[in-house]
Amino acid sequence: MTRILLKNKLDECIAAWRSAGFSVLAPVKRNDLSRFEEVERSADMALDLQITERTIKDHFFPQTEPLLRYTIKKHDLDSQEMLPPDIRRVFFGVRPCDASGLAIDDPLFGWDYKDQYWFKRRDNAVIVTIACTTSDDFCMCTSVKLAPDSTKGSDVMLRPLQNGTGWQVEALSDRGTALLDSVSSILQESSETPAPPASVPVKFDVDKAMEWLADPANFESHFWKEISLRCIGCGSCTFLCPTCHCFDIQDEGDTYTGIRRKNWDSCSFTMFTMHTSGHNPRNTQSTRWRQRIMHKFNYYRGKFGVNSCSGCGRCTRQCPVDMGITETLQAISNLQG
Amino acid sequence: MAKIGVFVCHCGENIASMVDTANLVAAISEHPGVEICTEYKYFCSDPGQETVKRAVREHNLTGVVVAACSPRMHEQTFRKACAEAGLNPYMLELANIREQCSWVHTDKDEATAKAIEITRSLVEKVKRNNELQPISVPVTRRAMVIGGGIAGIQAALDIASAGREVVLVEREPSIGGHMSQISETFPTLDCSQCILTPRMVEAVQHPNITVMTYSEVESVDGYIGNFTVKVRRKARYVRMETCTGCGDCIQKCPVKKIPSEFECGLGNRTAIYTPFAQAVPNVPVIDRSRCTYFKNGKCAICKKTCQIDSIDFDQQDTIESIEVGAIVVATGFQVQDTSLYGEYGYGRYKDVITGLHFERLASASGPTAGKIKRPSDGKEPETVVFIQCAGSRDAAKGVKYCSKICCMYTAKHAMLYAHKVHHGTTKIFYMDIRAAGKGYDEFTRRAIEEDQAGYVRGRVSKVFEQNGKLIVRGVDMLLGRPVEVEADMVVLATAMVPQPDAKEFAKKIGIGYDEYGFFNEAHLKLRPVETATAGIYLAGACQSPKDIPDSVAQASAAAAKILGLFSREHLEREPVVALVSDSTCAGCWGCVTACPYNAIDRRDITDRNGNVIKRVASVNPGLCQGCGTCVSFCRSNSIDLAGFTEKQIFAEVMAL
Amino acid sequence: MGIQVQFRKEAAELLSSGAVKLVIGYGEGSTPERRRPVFVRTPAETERLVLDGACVANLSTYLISEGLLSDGKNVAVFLKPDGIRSINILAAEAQLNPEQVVIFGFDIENGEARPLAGRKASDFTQVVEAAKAAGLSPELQKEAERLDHISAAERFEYWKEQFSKCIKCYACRQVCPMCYCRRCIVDVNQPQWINTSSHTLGNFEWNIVRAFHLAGRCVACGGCDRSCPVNIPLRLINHRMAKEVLDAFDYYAGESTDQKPVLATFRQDDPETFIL
Amino acid sequence: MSEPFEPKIVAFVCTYCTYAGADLAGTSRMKYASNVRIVRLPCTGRISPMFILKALQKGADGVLVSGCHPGDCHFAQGNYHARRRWTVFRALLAFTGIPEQRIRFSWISAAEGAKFAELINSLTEDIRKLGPFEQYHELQTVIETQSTY
Repeated sequence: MTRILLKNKLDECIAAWRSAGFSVLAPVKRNDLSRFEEVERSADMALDLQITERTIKDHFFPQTEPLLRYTIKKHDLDSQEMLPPDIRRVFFGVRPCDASGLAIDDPLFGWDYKDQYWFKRRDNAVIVTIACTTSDDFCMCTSVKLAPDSTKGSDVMLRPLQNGTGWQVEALSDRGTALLDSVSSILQESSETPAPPASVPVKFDVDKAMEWLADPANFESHFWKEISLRCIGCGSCTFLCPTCHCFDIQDEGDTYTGIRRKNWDSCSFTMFTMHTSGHNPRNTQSTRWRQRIMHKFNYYRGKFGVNSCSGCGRCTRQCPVDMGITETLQAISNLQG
Repeated sequence: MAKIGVFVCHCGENIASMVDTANLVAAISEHPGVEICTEYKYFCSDPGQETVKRAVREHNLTGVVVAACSPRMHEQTFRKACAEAGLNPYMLELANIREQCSWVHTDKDEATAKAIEITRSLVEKVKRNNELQPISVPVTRRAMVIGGGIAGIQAALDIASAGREVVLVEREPSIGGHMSQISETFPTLDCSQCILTPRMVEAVQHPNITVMTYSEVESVDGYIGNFTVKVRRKARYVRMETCTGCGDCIQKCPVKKIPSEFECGLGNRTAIYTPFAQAVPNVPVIDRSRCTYFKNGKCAICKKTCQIDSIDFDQQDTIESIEVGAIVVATGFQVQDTSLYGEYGYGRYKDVITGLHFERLASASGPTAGKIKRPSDGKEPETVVFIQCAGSRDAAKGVKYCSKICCMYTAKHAMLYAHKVHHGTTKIFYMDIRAAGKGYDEFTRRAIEEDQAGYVRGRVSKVFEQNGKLIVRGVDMLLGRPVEVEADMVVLATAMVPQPDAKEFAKKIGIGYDEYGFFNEAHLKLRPVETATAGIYLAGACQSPKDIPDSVAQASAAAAKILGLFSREHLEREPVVALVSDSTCAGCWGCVTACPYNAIDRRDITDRNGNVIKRVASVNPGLCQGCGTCVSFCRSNSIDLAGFTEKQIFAEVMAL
Repeated sequence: MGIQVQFRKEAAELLSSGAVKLVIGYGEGSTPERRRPVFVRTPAETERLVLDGACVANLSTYLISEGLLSDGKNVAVFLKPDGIRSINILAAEAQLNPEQVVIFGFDIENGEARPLAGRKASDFTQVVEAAKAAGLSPELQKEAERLDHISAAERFEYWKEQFSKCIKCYACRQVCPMCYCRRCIVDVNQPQWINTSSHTLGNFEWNIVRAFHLAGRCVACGGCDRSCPVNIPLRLINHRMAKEVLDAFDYYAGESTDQKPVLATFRQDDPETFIL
Repeated sequence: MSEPFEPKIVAFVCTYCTYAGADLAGTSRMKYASNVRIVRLPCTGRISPMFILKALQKGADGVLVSGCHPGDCHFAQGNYHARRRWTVFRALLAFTGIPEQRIRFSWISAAEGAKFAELINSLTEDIRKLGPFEQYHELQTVIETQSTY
């Protein structure tokens, strides 16, 4: 016997969490875009999506975020930090790959000092993940050694029931346990079995690819030029990636006052490494694409012991020219033989 | 760090009565970067300027804002003061709190608040001003005069007499222009030829004047002080250097029945010809389109006749490139083609002629040797009707403007006719008699009172032929009834219009023109001689209809402007010019297309081995006038305008 | 012979004769429905070329890759009429020499690709003329008019919602053949005319300025619209600009290789009814 | 009764015509509303559409762009180029929902002090009626406030 949450009880659940002070965020399709937004009822959710176009990273590391406000005075400058508010949030219906993405980025934001902008939100969030029972052409979690029912980064795991009426629920952390406890009266005991997780084909041998990437001889390989020929240098793969985390700092304001902001930046952009002198160490798209792959499958692992890819497949799914990590890593693992 | 001094002027009571200057000073003093802010009754006065200068020195100011009147009023004053105190004069801005604030508002609080905002905004601008140096341009002290009519001749003579070289370019075979066609001139009835010819000769003989007749300007490049003009010298087929002007060739030329342009078709010329007997230079040209030799390779009688072998059928057009520092445009006018008035029968009836035809008929050197004979049968006309405003002041069919000279020359024609045909009668249909000018009204009165010019106020609706007479049907507005006059000849006072190629020519040399094609002056009242293009000046009827005295006066004015320009070896220009950022220019050449001054070129950027790695736009600061059109066109934001940079304007807006 | 076979054969001939150094065409993508740009350098590789009704991307954008044409050698490229117009504009704006571009022209009708006769941009004058005569897309016009008919406040809300989605990934810019500036105005930070932050204000400014920069230059290939990962209907705003320059100045982008830019030229009698 | 709304209006004008016209209004002691702040440029050709956007960001409820009448441009053609640019930009703003009444264009010569004064008054009155341009200003307010999550 396990506990289940029936779909027809979901609204009660949302109401309970909301009355307990949580904001509930779930996949929503609105204005021609699917992403996590606050919901008040289950009817607003788009849980049948394979995956939202935008990731939940947006809610922990927003595309643009105020860091501090400054006021210019005659002889000095006043500044006030603008930390995110203490809002407790439930992310309901997260895909395992997105949840894993958060876990992959945690060490990055905490290795030398704890980035409050990230951790204030992380600590106030409960990630309720729904395991995948389907996948699409671009899913590749299994290729990066994750799974459609991976629990990484999740506080609660929901496994869709075979009969489609609801989910088997499992708390994976204290926060998850507390969240489920708060709705224990809504949950039921049941012997219904969960549907099997999706079978996501392994598309490349990540170990082989990592070996090739680790070989300094390949850094200048012609391969990089060929594979990136059609890359147009936009930032859509990085900005839709659940683990990409590069940012830029910008001051925006007028004569009297302004805001210092943290904005997403992308290694795909020419300007990313442009020096003031005009020199650009990564002056071709191939070197920029190489950086992205190396960062994800070599450097990041070197520093934090984990690859910076959770296999969501968005990079390929939404690439304007049909590139992506899958194609590149496939090609690399083939090269390695 | 910026150290800005702000000086708030009371302008007596002009500002202080509506702007709380103490408040303004208090607010501005708190503004970041403001080192000192003081107020005073008259900063433009000597002690006021001294205060500014002292503050600049004592506080090592990096910028100055004077909150006072319009920069159009005192920008130069305070620039000079800054310069004298050792601050680059372009590190100054004027906050206009008088014309655009205290004088136009009625609420002191509102006006003060506005004055504070205006001043702050300019403090932010001045923080980003750059030290600029006036652009120094060497001046080629040689002028070109385009057009060899009376205006051009006058301008050339004035400049030449002051010791500067002049190139006088005329597209016809002779200089002289329309004035040489005129019989007598109003209001003195001087013989036009008699007063003009000596000037023509003086011009051609002047050591400082190079006359290039039968030549046309092909292109003008460059800018004030440094123009390069390409002139096409059309092949004359007669060697200028050797021809003595004996005229034997003209006598012998077998092609004799070509209607003479100079005689308005009332007389004939030959294929090798000078336009008129007093032509300067007195060297004929061969009209290639009419010459038998050029048509079929035979004849060459002129060549055989010429005793000094001055005929050269192999001559080609040549292009000469001439460097000049200033240009006078004196290209004159044309007479409007009056066939647009079908009802007047011009072109249909031989005896309906234009005023210019009449000049030729009345001219002693004309086809009738000064006898008034009508074109159809050579008889002396006994009744002549003159129709004024045959084209002018007629928005529907002709031109909207008044051609200015027609009232006068019509009165003159009536007088000349009366003097020559004592028993003749004249009728002049007119709308108004416009006779403003020295001796002008007296002149028209004389025509009426002494020479019995018959003025009829009213318009002519139709001219038609009946029983060998021209019937002029019109209305006498003063009597309020229709009139019909039997005439032997009808003279139309046709409109003065721009040369047919005026617009094209204006584009070629880069000056503006109005809806008709008259060239635009820089300012109708205050800069009537200059064009918007520095270094190019106007004289005569190419700007607007003018009589001879006005043309001559303007020509002398243009000459004076040029002599002023030539009084210096170098020119100083405002350094408000555009500058391209080589590293970001995408080379789309949109700026090149947009620039009204052709001031932008393409420039190659090469690596150290001389290989071209990039082509970018490049602004010629001598040509650039600083409008900034290119700056706002540039998509990559690769052009900026000194004095009004992107940073300055951004700061100005962000301070509001 | 089908168009794909024909183009493969011709591409192989061009490559083997050395007439072109590279053929830019379409190949199979990561799913059966997808086509992706491919770069073919040898006759053997031409087997990778695919041409069918799914080949919609405007490949002219690759011709402005830095250094691609600087050796003076020719490059062949598969182009629809919109792409051919892009070539005209790029040539008019001195970004490439049209003599270096060998065009495999095709159009898609009823989901099928069919060849267009010609090899050089100038060979397709009639194709472009026909496109102009056919007018701007009536579908887009219908969509855009929907917005014309609501109030300004509602329109503002509509675009605010749309632009709020923008993440400033610049896919619209990167995929666009007209966005060839090596440094885009949005990357100018002295001064920062356009807020680079992807908040709605910054997004508004960015999208407006980009649309303005495309006025009289956009050929409605739809690349930006398709590429936008957050599905902003950029086609509408670009269409509105194309319509404006056509209506006001009788200007149709990409008519010829020597067309002057609409905003760098003027006529004295340009309309100005809105000026007080 | 609340205070009547006083709009903020930013004007971008050329120095040769409209700025001189504004000066003339001053020397003629004409009276007009104090809501306009003038930014002086050499020519309308220099006025980039981005100026307008920044003025809106800075809280302008209306923007005026003004220069020399066609044919009168000190720089011969600057205003013709500007006119094309405005035609296009205006259409763009209208399409994105920025009311046409808030962004106005005019030709005011150096001799038209009266026209300047009248235009400022009527413009101010029009925009007073429209009210503050809250929709746009809200975009700025939002970015000045703390993140909501």
